[in-house]
Amino acid sequence: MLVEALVLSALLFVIGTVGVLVRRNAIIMFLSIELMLNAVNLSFVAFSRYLGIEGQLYVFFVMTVAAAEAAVGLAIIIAVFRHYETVNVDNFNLLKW
Amino acid sequence: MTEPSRIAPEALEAVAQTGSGFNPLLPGLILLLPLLGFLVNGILALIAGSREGNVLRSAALAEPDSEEERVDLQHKEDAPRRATHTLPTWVGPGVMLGAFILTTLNFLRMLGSGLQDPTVITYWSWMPTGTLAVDAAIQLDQLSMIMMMVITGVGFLIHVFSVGYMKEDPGYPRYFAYLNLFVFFMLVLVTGANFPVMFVGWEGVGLCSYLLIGFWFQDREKADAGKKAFIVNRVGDFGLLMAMFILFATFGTLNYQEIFAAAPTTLVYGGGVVTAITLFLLLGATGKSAQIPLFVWLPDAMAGPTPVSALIHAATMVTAGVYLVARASVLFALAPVSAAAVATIGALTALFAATIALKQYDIKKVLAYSTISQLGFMFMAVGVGAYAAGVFHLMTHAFFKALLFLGAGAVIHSMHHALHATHKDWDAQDMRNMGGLRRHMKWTWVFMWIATLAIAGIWPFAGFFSKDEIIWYVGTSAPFGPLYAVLWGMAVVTAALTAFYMARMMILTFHGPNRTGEAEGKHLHEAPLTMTIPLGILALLSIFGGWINVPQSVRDSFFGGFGMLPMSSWLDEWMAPVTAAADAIRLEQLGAYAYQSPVGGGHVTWGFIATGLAMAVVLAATWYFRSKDVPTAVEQGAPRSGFGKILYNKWYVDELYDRIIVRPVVGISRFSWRVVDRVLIDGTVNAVGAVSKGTGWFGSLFQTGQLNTYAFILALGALALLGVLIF
Amino acid sequence: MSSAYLPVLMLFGVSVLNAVGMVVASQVLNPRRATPEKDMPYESGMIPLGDTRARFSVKFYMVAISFIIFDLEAIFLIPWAVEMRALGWGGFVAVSIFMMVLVVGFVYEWKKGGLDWE
Amino acid sequence: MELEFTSRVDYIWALLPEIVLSIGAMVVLLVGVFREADDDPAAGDASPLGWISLIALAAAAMANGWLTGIPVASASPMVAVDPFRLFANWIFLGGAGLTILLSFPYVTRQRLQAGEFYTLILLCTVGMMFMASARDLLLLFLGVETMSIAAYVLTAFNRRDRRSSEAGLKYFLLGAFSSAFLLYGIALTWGATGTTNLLEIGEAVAGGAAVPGLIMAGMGLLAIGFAFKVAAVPFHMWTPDVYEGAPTPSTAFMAATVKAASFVAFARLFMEAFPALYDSWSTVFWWLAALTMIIPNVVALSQSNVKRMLAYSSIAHGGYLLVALTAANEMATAGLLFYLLVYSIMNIGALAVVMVASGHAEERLQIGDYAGFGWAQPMLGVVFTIFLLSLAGFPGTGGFMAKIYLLQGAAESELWTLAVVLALATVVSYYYYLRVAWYMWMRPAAPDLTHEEVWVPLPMRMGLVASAAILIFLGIFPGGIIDLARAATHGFFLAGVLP
Repeated sequence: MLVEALVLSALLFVIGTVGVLVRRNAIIMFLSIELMLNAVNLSFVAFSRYLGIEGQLYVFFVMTVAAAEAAVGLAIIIAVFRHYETVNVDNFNLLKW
Repeated sequence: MTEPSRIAPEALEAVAQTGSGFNPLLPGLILLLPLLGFLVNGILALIAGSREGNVLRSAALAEPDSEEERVDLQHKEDAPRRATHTLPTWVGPGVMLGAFILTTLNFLRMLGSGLQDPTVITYWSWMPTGTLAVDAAIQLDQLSMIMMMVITGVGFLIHVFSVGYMKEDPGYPRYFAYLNLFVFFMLVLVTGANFPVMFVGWEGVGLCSYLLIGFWFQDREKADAGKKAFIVNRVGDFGLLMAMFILFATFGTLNYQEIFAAAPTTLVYGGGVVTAITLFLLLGATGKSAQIPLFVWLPDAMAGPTPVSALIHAATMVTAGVYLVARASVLFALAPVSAAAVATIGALTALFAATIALKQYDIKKVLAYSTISQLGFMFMAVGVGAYAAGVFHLMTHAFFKALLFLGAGAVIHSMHHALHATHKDWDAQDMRNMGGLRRHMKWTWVFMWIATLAIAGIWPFAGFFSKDEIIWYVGTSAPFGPLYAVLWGMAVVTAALTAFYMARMMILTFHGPNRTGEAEGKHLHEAPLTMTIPLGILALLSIFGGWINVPQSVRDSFFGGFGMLPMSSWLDEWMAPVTAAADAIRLEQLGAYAYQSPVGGGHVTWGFIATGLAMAVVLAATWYFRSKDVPTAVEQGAPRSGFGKILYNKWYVDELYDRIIVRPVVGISRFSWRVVDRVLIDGTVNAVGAVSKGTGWFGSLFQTGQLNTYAFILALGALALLGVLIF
Repeated sequence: MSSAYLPVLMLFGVSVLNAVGMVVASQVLNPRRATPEKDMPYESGMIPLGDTRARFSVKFYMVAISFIIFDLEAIFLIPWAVEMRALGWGGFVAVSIFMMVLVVGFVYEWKKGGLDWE
Repeated sequence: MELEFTSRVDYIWALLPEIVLSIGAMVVLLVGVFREADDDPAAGDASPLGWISLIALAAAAMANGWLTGIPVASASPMVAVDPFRLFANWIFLGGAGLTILLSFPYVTRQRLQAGEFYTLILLCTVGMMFMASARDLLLLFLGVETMSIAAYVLTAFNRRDRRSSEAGLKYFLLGAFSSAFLLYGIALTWGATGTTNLLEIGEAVAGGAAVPGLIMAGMGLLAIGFAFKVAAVPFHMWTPDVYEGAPTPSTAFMAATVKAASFVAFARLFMEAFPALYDSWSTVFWWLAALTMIIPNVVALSQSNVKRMLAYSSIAHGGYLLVALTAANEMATAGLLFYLLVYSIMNIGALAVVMVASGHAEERLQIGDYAGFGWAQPMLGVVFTIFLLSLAGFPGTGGFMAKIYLLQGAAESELWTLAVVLALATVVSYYYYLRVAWYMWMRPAAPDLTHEEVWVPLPMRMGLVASAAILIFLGIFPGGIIDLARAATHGFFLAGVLP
């Protein structure tokens, strides 16, 4: 079971990574990051079956952190949207070189 | 790793007292005085600078295009003298005088004590922990004492000269602040008891040089000259850093005493390590002392005020490389290849710079190339193991070259006033516009001729003794006999060329008809006393300075007044404790070869030949140039063809450097800027230039947009990192 | 299967019956008079026609952001509530501190006007 | 008293600096929002809140000082109470204090919300202190996230400025992206060893109890996460944009202390948990260090925007610090701490001058805008020159000493090539640092530049002069501090299997 869960977790992580790499919408990119975090959560839970309950505790903390990140991320995206009227990251190129 | 000595300063001084009888008198104060002067003048400069910000701004709009116009601009403004302009007059030269007096007292004490081992005075533990323990310590020995005498003595005279020369400049306090700071760092350089302390001074003098070259920063070209000096010196500094690094890796310490004591047993004679160390040291030395390949900055450094050229770019800072080789004489003695490289570079530079000097028309450029050439002589000397001879020439050169530069400064000063009086748009530094100045500037003319005879090597002037000693040693050195024969030949040719171009300079400047113009000629005048008195003192030194190191055989001959001189080879004996270790190594390794002249003849014979040759050349040049009708700069312009053109353009070295160094570096910078940032951000394939279509396709992968590109690079990096770790 | 889950099973059964019963009852009892509104698909009162990229007021986002944060406190409160007695006073103090910090955040949001709709 | 960690109360004492600072942060937040709500006419002035923040920092510093004298009977499983952490705390507290002290005029001028701004700086500092103390992967993660989330907001803080928002978004998305790697690394390391305590991980790894593939992957992912936080090439792509776009006080704070905290945690993590795998990770670090020294230094040469140039410079400094991590011996780690201290001071100082010189809307950031600045503002000119010289590593400044210690650390681990690259990179970096000084003193000001109008209040003046004086002092008398740093790293390698 552990191996399957870990493989699934790794696949989800890679899907999230690819999502960050190929998507242009800031919110979708952020969702992909959340997917990565939750993939890790899956690993934690899978390991906790063998290593003890603290794995589930870690998941709680990760969820809290993810929520805080989500709040801050949404706020920043709103702030950017007010300036650019878009959340397509291709347009955010004021800072370069 | 050796544990450093942790002796308290008091204890060390006590050792110094009982051990050798040399009791230094407030040596720290010698360093502190110029620093104090810097602080006072620096504050005054800031006050003046912020007050005159508007003046500077309006001056910038006027865009003066020569140093004299700049000086003159201030004449017109004729601002009332304020404390910021009167105080530096006393503070600047004052601290130098104090430092000079203290140095002299210490010098006399050392003279009387018969000091053998260097006196190290530790102030505090600078880098106290770890395997590298470095103290903030100064080392007083014969070498550093001679250097200090030159720096404070000549430095004081140049400070006094500067009072007259720079008085009208709005940057007057700033000028003295920089100059004092320079002296402080130069003293740190020569007194440091270990490489890091020396490096502090090394970097510091570079910084001051850079500040002073760009002193008239309103002028773009002059500001850029400072930049050039800066960049070239970076290369040299890197060499020095590397040398220090290998030294530390080898010895576990960077203190002179410990390294030089351990070197003969730790290092293999002629081995790779010591050769690498010394070659890196040599790279550092060539940077600071303007030798091939790093000499290009010095002629451009003439953009600074002329007294600065005299102090920094002739008398003191540029000799740091010579000092470094002499200081590390033990290491160079252990590395015959590096020593030969030092001598070869010196000889090549000497000859090369002398040829360029032949065809220059700018009076300061002639002196700049002459300086490079003379530094080449010093390199030859320390390269062949004649450390005392190198230091001897360093000292006499400081006298007569400072005199020449200051004299040139007086000439330029006068020329400029004359040209300005009639608003003539001519170059005040071009010798073709001068001629016949001896009628207007009698004292300057006399003093400069003395310096010219000295540098040409004519008996009984200082240069005769120091230069001919070097030529003698080069001709008799070992172990690569034929090489030294060639170097010796180059040295003799260079000496003749020196006599020639110096005579040419003097004739063009002071003799023949005046080419400045009718109206202008009336305004030519002698410099004020604050400027001529230092010239006079330097002239005396240029005459008598050479008499301190006359070999016994010469002393007994005609050249020494048949034994009338009070001492023989005084400097050699004085320097003996410093060079003893290196001499011992050379004697042990090269005993069979050392000092066998390949050309025969003794000191006296060669003295006759050399002075005869120099006099012949001077006379020939005088005759040649006096009879020649010299066109003015406007009539002639730059030489258009032939060898003269190559010489006039300094062998095209600047252009060469631009092609092979500056452009590629700029190119690399631009390349990485584009590739690392732009291509990966915008993915503009074309930006890279001629890349194949395959790369283009690959590049287009990056063409997606920035944030994703960043994430992409991040992910690639992550893959690479994991790949390295796991596989 | 343990008998401990019997109540759950019963609850499940009752729920299913209730749901099915309601649907059936409404089918049987309801008079059928079709109107255009009634024929529209149900979307919580929103008109399901038009551009799907309709913009919402940024105020919704503000509420969502606040919600995420204060919602998450439950994740730490529930385990404590379940094991409250076992954790004792130490647990109580810890949770109180946690709540205090949240209260500071809440006061800030209130004062800042984050709870005002207009 | 002694800390035994038998009762939970001991954790309160062990975390006293963090707790004090957290309370201080909340007080600042509430005071700020109430002042705003009262429509206080003086609400625009940032300094009262700034002073409260400074008091909070001082209180935390006192707690830190008190903790220094407390003996620890038995090591805690989660919170390290060792000199390494306490020394690092001084850097964070000092950096935060300096940033706040120097930011008054900026915050007031840009009409930033002072309460939130200072609260975020304080909370960010709390996160850093947790990072320095964390001996447990989960606590480490929480510290990193506390710091990072506050840093995202600090970057995007100026809502009126497009660049700030854009930088915030970039930082946030990439930062969260890298956090995922870090977290995955934590999960795999835990999975491989069955523990999240750094020392126990170290023992498991050394004893061969760890699952080989998993531990390598976990360690690699952890390295990626931290490489991003310390902006090591090629994980540095965000840095120039973020540092350029962020409000300058945030840039100063992030470039100095956030980086310092990341390095401190990085060092503790790899030296306590993975000393047995030194051979593996040192290769990776070697390359990271080399690339991070070369690329940004070359790119910085062509920068004309001073703020962006300083961003590249901060990446390059990260490269020097990575040399210390690669060397991983006591001298190098002491050098790391010393370097971080010096670096924080000089970087915050330099950016503070940029902050006042940049004009109302940060419009004067080009190097040409600094022409004549020194003569118009002598005090700022002199201290800026000292900061630049120190950044370049000019002898006689703290920056030089710091580099010497790093070189020494590299030499002890016989990393000759890296040492040479470091020296070469330093030599190159002189050019772009001194170019600014060059413009400042050696270019006449353009007629339309009005540097005279720069407003520098007294606390800021004092802060800048004191910073410059400290740098010179550390360049001439570094003895006391480096001894402290060495004491802080002595006995730090509890796993004891380092080369």
